[in-house]
Amino acid sequence: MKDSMDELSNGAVSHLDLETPEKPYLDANELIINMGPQHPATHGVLRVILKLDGEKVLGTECVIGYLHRGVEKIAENRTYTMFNPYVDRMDYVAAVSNGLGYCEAVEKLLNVEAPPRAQYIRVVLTELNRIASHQLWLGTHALDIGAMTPLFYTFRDREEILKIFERYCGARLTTHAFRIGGCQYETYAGFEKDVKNFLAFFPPKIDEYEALLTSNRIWLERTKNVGVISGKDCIALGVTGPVLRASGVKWDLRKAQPYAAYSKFDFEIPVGENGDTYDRYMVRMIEMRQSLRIIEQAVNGIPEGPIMGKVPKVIKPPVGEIYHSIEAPKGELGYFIVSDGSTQPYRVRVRPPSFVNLQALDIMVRGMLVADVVAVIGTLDIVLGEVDR
Amino acid sequence: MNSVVNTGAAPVATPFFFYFLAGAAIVSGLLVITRRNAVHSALSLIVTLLSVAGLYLMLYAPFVAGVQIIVYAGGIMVLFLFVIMLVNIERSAKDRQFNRIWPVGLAAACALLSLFVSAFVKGRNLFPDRLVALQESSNTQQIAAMLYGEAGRMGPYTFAFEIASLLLLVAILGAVIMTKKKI
Amino acid sequence: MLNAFMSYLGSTVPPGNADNQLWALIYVLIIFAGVSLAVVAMNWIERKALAHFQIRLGPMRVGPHGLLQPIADALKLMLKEDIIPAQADAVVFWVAPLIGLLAAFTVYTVIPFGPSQAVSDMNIGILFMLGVSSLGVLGIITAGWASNSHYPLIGALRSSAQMVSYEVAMGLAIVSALLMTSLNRTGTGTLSMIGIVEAQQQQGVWFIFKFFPLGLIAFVIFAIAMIAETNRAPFDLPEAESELTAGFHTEYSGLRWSLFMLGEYAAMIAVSSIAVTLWLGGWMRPFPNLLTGSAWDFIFSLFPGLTFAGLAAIAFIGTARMPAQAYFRIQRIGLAVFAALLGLIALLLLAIAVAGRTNDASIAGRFREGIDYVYWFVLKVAVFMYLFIWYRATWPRYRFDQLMRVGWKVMLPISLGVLILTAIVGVLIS
Amino acid sequence: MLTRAANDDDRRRTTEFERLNFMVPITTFHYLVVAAALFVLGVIGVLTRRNVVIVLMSIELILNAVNLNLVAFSRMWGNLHGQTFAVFIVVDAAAEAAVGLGILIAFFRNKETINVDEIDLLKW
Repeated sequence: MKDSMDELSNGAVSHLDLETPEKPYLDANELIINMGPQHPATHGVLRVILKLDGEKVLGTECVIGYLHRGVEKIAENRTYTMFNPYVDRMDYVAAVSNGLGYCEAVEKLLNVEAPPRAQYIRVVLTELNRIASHQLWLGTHALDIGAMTPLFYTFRDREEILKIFERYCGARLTTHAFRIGGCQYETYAGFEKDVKNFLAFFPPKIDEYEALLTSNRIWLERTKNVGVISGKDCIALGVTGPVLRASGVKWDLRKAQPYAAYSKFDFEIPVGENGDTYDRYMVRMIEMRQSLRIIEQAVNGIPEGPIMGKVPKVIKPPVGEIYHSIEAPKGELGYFIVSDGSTQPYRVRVRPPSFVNLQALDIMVRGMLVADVVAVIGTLDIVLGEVDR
Repeated sequence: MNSVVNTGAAPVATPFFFYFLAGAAIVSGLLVITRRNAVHSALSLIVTLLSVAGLYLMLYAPFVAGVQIIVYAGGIMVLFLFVIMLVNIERSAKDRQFNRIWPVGLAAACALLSLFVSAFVKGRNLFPDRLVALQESSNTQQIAAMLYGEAGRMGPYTFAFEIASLLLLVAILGAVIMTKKKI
Repeated sequence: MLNAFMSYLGSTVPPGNADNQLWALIYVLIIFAGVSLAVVAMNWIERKALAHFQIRLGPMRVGPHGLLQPIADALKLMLKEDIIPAQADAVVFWVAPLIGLLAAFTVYTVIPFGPSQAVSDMNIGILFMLGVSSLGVLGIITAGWASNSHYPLIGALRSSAQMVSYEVAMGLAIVSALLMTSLNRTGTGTLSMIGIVEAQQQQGVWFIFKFFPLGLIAFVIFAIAMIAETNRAPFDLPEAESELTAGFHTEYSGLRWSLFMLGEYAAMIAVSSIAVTLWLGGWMRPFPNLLTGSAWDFIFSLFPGLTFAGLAAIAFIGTARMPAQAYFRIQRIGLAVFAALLGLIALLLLAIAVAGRTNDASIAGRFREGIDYVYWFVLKVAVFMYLFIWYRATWPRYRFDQLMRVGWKVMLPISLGVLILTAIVGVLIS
Repeated sequence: MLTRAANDDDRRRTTEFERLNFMVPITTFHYLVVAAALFVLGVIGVLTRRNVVIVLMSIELILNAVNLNLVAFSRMWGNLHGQTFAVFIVVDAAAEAAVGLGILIAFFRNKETINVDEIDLLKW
């Protein structure tokens, strides 16, 4: 396995030794199993090649690209405005966050700033989207571990958020909510009421999820000490988001490099201790509650004013490059945009959190059992649209 | 206990079931030793064991039949199947099936067979034709009396029974020690 | 004909023991049909109950409230292409589902639905049940092996290890119940299923309450082990959908797959029946020794009719609550007919109960008795079936090593301890 | 006269028929024949097959043949000593299978073969 790791650095495709004849260990041969691309627990079309000794995982290899649509290449043939809807299709579970990241990156490149009202609206919607994303994560994660019911509960409650999105911008999933320079749409009548209703409606629902899982013995056994990853490893692999925070590193771009209006709000960053699946679960559960806090402060303080900044009709940023990242529900979502001064970006590179986080899979599951692979894929909270782009 | 001598009162179905079960046992026994694939052999052996269990039932020995099913078919054969799946059988299925001395072995077996045949042919009259209808409804209780004793007295096999449990213990230890890589 | 019928109704032993082959055959057929029907019904109930746990409606389209859904499913499965993988061992692949199915159905020959409502009362009843139900694992192993594919193989290995290890705890729990049957004047226990229930009747207590809490602990161990035996959540690792796609029956489709399902549900009912027989008094109604007398008998014999009346009432309410649109007209009529059918059954049962209240020896009296026995037995089993669904909706799935740890390090010592304590208490008392 | 002869003939034929046919009451002897057949099959398997697993299975066949004999004799004499012995033999078979398969796995781990021909070293 060691020298095959070298091969990896040489650009060889496989770091799993699939060629050597199967050597019997004790009495079982090593099994090579293809998990995916069509598999109920790989959240889309991820293919994981597992090398097993009985049930024990000796190594994994992720094969990605089944959902590759060339989003970054498309960007080079679209104007800045035209590309905006495409980013929604990457992490389709958290489309609003994707849009926020892209809009802010281009705004930085243009050197304009969205007006405060737009920024507050952005925060409200982005945080609602974070909750929606975490709900979907929770449902599928629990389903992977065998608890069927939470999925339906979370989908029921996610519906309330999607209704708000639909009323705001007409779409539920790929929202295209923001524009470069601010927001396209003014809040609809009753927006604040809807959001406040949700704020009152949701906390008991989190308690409901937690009642099913948090102190459930089987859930504890399945998640405690499973997929442990240290903070150091996380940083070395570039893992961000709840996975990083659960390993004890207090790093959240909303606090570390405040963007939008986040510096104005009071909230806490939950941090785990052990870096296991249970900590990641708890971190995300607390994050949902913290998001509610942010939404409450934001929706109560939405200032009056315009929602669109002073952006030219034809967006033609000056020559230069920019890297801007935000804290998406899954981790650091970065956009690196190179402008050659034309109406179309010269190059757009996305740093998707799912793609980077997925690299931690191998470290996390080595020596664990097959069932843990499923749990760890769930806890990494990957979206294949974002991994493959 | 041995009062009712079973003469003409046997149910009509008895010979049919006997021949059916005996035939199944022998045919599947033949399959056990002729199949290439060890899993097929094991499945045939299960059929043999179940047929023999049926024969026990016909011999008024329900407890032995139950033990046969639960220990042999449910336990030992699962163990066999497990081991067959663990060891690589694909190679041995393609291999030569019989060992180097198979002519000698077959000759010895044939000699044994002829011995049996001659014994059965010549000594047919030595085996009395009688069959006793054992008391089926309390078979288990009676075997318990044999094994554990009755009314405060030790049964004839109590000591042997304890020894058997010791044998099982030794077998468990042996199997664990041999299969575990390091202890 | 009538004589034969009456002679059986008057007999107090199961037909298998009375050498009544015709009746034994009829019983086998009745049980086969009944269990198949129960599996079909269970399929609908599980989907419906699970849906309501999960704030869904479940099947609603095929028939009123999806009542015909199981039939539609069965039709679909029968018509589906039956695929045998090219690399599979065709013969073993073909035989495997049958093994499981046969094992599950053979068990029913000794399950007593009443003192004479069983195919046969074997002297080794419970041993036979344990043995035959342990044959079910052979079907799973062979299915996993014959598919010649990795997921089924892992599923098969998991399931055989799981079933073998939980059988130990299960057996010890059963033995501690069997010990309790020997606490009579002669000191001889019994393995016979009918004998076990009769022992509970003589001792005047269900074994779940005997030597409290020893009986209860043994029962709980059995109740856990039986979930593992039947591969149900939270012990459904062999067919863990999210890990092994479908475990040992990944490669199966169509009719053969449905045979696996049939076998699994039949096994669920069978193990529930063992639990009911051993610990919950089998066919006995509540308080048979406390609330005696023909008045109480009559009151309890009204229960079957009242249950059906209740079901009919629910169906009628459902009919009334259906939207009054032309689209739902056929469904409304269907549900109303169903409700009427249930109501008729209720009336029939009530009529039998009233007619048979005076004379136990009359035909009606015999019928009343039989219906009572079967009713209480089925009711107790139904509670277990509901528990199976409830567990599935509530709990995540165990991991393989945890499952093994629970089986060997928790269940086995506890069941051994309970067994020893039961023996000691039994000796001290007698 | 004719009818009597026919009757005699009939009777003789029936006895002949009974001798050969299923209608003969099943006696201990029948069981012994079945057991002997199983025993010989087991012996052939042990002596000729190359696969250790199948050799072990043949040993199970032999033990079963013995068991069948014991139970048949138990019924013949009307007591339960034979059946009790059969239970002991089942215990013995379980122990034998566990140890035999244990040896097999230990051997397979070392030599990666399950052929009796290649099991020819006392120490490895």
